Amino acid sequence: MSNYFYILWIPLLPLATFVILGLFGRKYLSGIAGLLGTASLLTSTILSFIAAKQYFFVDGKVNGVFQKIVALKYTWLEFSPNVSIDLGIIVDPISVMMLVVVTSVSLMVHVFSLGYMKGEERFATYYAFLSLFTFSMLGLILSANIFQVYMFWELVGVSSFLLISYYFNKPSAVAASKKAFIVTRFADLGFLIGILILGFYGGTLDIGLLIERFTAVNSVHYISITGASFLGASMLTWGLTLVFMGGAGKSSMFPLHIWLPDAMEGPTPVSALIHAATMVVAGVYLVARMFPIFSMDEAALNIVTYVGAASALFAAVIACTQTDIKRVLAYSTMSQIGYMMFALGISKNGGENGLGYMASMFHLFTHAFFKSLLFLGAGSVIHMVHSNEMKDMGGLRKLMPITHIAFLIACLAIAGIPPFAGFFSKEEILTAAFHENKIIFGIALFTAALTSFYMFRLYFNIFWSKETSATNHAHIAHGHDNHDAHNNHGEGPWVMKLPLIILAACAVGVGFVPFSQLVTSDGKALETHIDVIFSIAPVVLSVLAILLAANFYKNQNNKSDKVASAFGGLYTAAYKKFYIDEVYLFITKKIIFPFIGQPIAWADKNIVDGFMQLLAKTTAKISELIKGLQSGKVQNYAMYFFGGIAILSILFLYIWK
Amino acid sequence: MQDIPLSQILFVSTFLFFIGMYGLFTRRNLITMLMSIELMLNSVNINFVAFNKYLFPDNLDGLFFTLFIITIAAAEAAVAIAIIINLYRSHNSIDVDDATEMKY
Amino acid sequence: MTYNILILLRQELALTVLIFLLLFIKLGKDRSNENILNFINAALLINLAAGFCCQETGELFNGMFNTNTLIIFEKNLLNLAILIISMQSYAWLKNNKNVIEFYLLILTSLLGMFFMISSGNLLMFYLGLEMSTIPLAAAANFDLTKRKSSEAAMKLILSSAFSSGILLLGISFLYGTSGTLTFSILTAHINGNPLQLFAFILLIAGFAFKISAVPFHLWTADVYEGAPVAVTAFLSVISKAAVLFTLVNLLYKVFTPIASTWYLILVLLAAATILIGNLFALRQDNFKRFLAFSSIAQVGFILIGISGSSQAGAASLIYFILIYIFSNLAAFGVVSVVSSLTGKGNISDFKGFYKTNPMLSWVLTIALFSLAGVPPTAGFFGKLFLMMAGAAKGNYGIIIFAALNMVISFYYYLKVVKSIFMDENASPIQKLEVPGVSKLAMYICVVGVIVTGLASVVYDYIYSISIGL
Amino acid sequence: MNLTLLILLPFLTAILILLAKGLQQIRVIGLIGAIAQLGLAGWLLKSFLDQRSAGNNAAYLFESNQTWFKSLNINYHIGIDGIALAMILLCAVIVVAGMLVSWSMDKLSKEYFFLLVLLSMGAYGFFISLDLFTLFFFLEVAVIPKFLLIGIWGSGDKTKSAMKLALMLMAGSALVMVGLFGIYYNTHTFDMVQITQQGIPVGVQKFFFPFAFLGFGVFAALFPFHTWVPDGHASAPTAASMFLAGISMKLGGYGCLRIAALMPDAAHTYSWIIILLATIAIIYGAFATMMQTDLKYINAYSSISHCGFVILGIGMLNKTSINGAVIQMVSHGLMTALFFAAIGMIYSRTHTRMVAQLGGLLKAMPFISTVFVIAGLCSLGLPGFSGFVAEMTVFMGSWQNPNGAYRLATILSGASIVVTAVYILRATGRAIMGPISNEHALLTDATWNEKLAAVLLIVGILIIGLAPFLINHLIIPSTDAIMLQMAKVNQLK
Repeated sequence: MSNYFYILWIPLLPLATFVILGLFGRKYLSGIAGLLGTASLLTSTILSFIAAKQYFFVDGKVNGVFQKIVALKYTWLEFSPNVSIDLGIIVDPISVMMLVVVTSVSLMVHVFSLGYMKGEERFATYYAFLSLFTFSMLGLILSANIFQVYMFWELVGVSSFLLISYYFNKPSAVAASKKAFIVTRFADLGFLIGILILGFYGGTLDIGLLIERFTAVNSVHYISITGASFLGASMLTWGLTLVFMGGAGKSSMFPLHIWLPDAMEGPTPVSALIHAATMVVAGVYLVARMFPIFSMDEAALNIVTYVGAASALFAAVIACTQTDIKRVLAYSTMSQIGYMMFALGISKNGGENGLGYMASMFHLFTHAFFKSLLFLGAGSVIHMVHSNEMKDMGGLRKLMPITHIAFLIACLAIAGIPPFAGFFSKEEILTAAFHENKIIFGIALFTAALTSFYMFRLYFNIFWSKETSATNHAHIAHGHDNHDAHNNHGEGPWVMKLPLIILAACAVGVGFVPFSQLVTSDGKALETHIDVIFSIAPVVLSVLAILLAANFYKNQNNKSDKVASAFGGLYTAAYKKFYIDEVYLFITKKIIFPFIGQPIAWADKNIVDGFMQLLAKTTAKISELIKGLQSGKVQNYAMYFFGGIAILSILFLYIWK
Repeated sequence: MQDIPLSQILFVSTFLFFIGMYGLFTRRNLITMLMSIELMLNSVNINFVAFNKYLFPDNLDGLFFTLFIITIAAAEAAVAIAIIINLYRSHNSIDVDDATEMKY
Repeated sequence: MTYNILILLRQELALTVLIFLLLFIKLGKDRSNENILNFINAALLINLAAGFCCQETGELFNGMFNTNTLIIFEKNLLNLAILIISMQSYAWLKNNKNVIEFYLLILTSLLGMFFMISSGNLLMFYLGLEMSTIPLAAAANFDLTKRKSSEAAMKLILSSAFSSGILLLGISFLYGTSGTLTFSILTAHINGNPLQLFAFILLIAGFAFKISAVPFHLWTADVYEGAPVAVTAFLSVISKAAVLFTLVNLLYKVFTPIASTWYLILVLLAAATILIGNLFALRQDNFKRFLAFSSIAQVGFILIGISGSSQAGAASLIYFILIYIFSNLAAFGVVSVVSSLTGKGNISDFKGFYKTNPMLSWVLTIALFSLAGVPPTAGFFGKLFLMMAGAAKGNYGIIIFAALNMVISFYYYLKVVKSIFMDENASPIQKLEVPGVSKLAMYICVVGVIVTGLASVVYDYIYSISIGL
Repeated sequence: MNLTLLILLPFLTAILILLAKGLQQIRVIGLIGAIAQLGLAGWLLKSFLDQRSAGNNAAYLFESNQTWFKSLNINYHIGIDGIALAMILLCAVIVVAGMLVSWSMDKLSKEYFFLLVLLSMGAYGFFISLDLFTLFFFLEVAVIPKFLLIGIWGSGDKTKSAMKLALMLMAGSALVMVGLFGIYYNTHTFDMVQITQQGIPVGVQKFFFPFAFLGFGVFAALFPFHTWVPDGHASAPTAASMFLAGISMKLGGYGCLRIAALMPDAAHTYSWIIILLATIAIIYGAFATMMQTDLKYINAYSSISHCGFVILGIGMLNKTSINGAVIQMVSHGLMTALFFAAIGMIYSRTHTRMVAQLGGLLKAMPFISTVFVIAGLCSLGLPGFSGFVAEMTVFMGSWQNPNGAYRLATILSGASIVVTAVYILRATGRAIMGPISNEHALLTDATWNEKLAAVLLIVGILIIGLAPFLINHLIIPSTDAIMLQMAKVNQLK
């Protein structure tokens, strides 16, 4: 078992970049900030590829099983002798896989941003935040301790907050960032309590130990946690569900998804990195990390499954109706993550039944590439058009050929058309679903069809539809960001094209990675084969969906509107995102603020403080009342004198003899 | 002489005392109030003398005390009257109710 | 025998000599006030110093008069107080043509107090009491032209005459029930029969009147307000202190058999006194009146301390009096300077005082903090030890009550500080030229206020010489 | 190492300030004094750790015990354990920062700095004293400077706030006094060490614990005695608010801890009440904060909520939670001081603290805004900052108590971190981000002294946040000792 200590540098390099840029970037390094960040990240990427090679192909496997290797463990904060936050590095298939994904996507985004964010006033800050995010994400995936996960979880959240609110003078961006942070924070509360529960019964916070203890059916910990129950559900279920709540929040699962579409206010590369490829899959990753424990508890798994499936469908439906291209992509992300979730949910731990797990991870892997590709493509489109709205676009295929091709590939990939990446992973998921749960399978199939429909709706709307030329894009341009200086820059500089090309290549290629050999629930290789007969149905479905989309949107016509009006209420509901936002707004603005906040504030001013004031006032009043004693008449004084004597005498001569 | 019991003398003195007190409480004229106080003091004198004569005839503490009370009462009266005169200068009245500027 | 008299009576004799000197000076050709005042202050200083010189103790006139270390110390305290007062009233007396009469009056009264303190016999006690009271009434009327002054004097003389009447009735009944006036013998005859209890209550009432405990306090405010500041200071510090010393003496030495009774009485009086004193002090604007009520509240705390009826009780009382002399006189000093130079005597006049007179403001503030019992001033220790002594009895009801009342008292003390430092005022009191002597007196007070508390040796000494029940 | 230096140095500084002439001299002396104090504290830390590593495991180090009032058995007994040391360091840091931010205080500057130093002196004395009498003495020493600082240099309805603060704190110390008398007359000593050795009869504990604890609770802004906090902090000048929230509220927490350690049985009996009040304070404070519109009020109310965690940790009475309480005291001290410093800087430039009237300050004053954001993030418990460490420790500790009600309390308090996020982000989003108004666009950024102050505090926050094992290493032995005492006294009954 060789030494993986150098993995430590993979997160540390971005951290260093963040510190340097954060302290001095603004003043001194604003010129070279981008290069600096990119360079450091390039190094991390190379390192992580080395790590991947070493782990998967050199010494990760010991007699046919990929080992969990704890490369580093340092007690950071000790709560009590055996319960402590340990900063550690765990090396196992999924973490290594994630390493590769995160670093490479992040690298692409760094490169892309060199062009996209060029000339921004807070260029250095931007790269500082990017590095911060990359660091936190890497820390998150390398965590060996559940509390460490939580820490980096929060850091990821805050860096996403900072990046979304990058255009801080845009109120909508600020609002979006607030929403994102608060919603995820709310979910994290669940996560925290889940951790507390698991940690209490498990007597440790180390994930490895937790798994060990909770998977051993006759261990004291397992018995105690399953024995204890609350509202009918065992503490294990509670703990896992709450942990999953955290995951759902980050992965924008229904009903905690509302922040994701708004988060698109951030710069597009950021959306590509955070809200498509990496952070949003953290939830999936978390469930996968804890999967052995999840697999011990049917109830929790079911929750995962149904939440995942629901989100997948729900998001797909909405995505069909949105007109802001980034929002469409956001919803598609949500839907794809839903895929991964329920894939995990239906999976079992180990062996053939672990197919779902493997498939989910596989989809996560492929999705990262084509989804970031989609976002970056959208990015360069927006960069050109200065608008997120479909209506401002159309016929761009001539103006930006490379983007066009890349986007097309990505669409095909997500639609699951062979031989593109999405096809393979999706097939695995569908197969797993088919074996485990027919209802889910149905939903999955339908969602797949919807996916290809809305993706190509997007594609045709951008690149085909009405024929327009670059010039009048310049007119419609309303400042998406401070780029109005230079309008007709075509597809932008090569730094923006290069990532598209590379990612497109990945979107084609990564499907052929022998994933099932490498990443499985139990580390053993899993023999899978693409069953052609089985895969006909979904492919045909998506092809049909694509044709439908082409029919609707390839040229300008009003068929789509007809259909929309045919659906009527459903359409508007979907267009309005099923009014979830409104519900949240109602709860916060109409319930929490007026019925909890204001009463408390009022009570504090008038009751609690009022009581103190009352004491003071009463004292003053009493002293006003009794001032008559001091009448100024010496005779009254004498009488009071006598009265005093009388009282004392009565008391001591008659009462207390 | 011996057949007057102590209790009756004490009764007289107490009665005197309360007459004095009553006078002090009710009369508005400062001089009269001063006189009422003298009454009280005198009742005390009677007490002392009576106690001394009836209960402890073998030493004369009571009598002496009486003498001192009388002298001091005189001194007190002197000062008091001086003050009252001065009050009259400033207030043009020796009615106690006119001298109630300071109150509350 | 004569030698003995000279030694044991030395403090009284010193005063007497001084009084006669003053008389002669008065008869002789008139000198400038400055010289007279300087002479008097010097004399008082010597008198104070002499007080400490030798510690002979013993008794005279077969027990009518007796001194011991404690009593000597108490008398020295009073000497100190009168020195400070006379120094502070310099500004006031400088242009007063009857300066010598003033000193004759207050020194006589002080002499009476000395006799009262060391009295071993009810007669002597009564004589001392009256000797100290009657001149004060005259002194209260010292501003002959002021209406308030004469009204104050009238109230003082009448009500004190009344109270001494009551007191005498009590004494007569004590005599009637015990047949003796000598303390040492009296103790044996105290057997708590109703008449005696009644007599005792009358006696206590007489004392309560002098120390102005509720409900026998009503004269205090008016007299304090009307009388000249110096006299007010004298009343509020010296006469109170003297009577308290005597009271403790009586309670702890003579009325031991009915200790349980007088404990209750004291607690009741204390509670009433603190409460009423505070409630009235809240509303006052006239500074002297304010100080009057605050001093009433202080007496309540003192009574709590006495009720502890332990050595610590007596010690804490004397310790507190010492501190009280410093802090209260510092306050009165500032007031007297201000009122004699500007004629202003209301708290509201002190708004923005800090802008013009920082030094006086700090003196006043420190004094008030000490009265309020805020560390590091000595008042903190004084009050705390009084309460501790009271708490020794295990009756925490009164302690809690007093503690809560302390908060009220903080309010009104801080209110003054507030008006000095924080309130804006278009026309504050102008910059004052404080005479050096008064300044010196104030500094003495401030130093005393700071040192007396932190230097534990003071308290330990007092403790060592004081006696418990 | 004579701890009395900790009192003498401020005393000396105060004297020098009184002698100094002109703002320049005064503030320089003040700053030098503060820095010297910080150095002293640092040296103290070093020698403390040396002693410990040398194997000196006495509960209190650097003890010295002089008789003060012999006849009353009152002693000047001083000594520190890890907790006290942590508090002392906190004070030292905050004092330096406070001196720096009040660099340009030109109104009655002599008195101002004098009072600041006096206040810090009281705090140091409080933390080093092992004798309840001296403890109480210094507790009250620290009150009056607050009154004057707020009343004279404050803003808004200053006199009223000052009066309210002084009175409530005095009421608190009055309660403490009663409690102390109770202890004294049942153990015949004020010496905490002796008291812990001989223990206090249970009945006595039951009767006097509430007085002492609630008394200190008033200082620690325990619900419902917290009403002095908002007005006081809001009216106080910047440095004073820093001292107030950073130091003097800690006096309360520390006192509560000591009292709980002295009367363990009563503490166990009443712990549910303590926890109830603490939980209310946390939730209630958080929601009240959400409704505030004035930056200083926001921070003041959030202080109520955060100090609730201190009391909660103490009330849970187990090692971890008490650790958490201590860390929370230090963390909150630094964080809230930083917050007030930032607010003060903003206020001194914009002359308004109303969130609604601010906006987009990040553009005009990036440094100050960054400081503000950092303080905010720390206050909402972001990992890497001290707040996270403290709150998580408290949670872990309180969760160890399997009692359902306590669990509920923990969860509710946990919920407050969401609310915290809400109000912090609202304030930040409105004041720091968003479009900037024209008259604010031209304002200048922080000056050197303000920067220095902010950096100092931030460094403190980061040290705890990034390397919590350091402060744990400092305080855990002491908390162990405390738990041991409590256990021992329990057996003793």
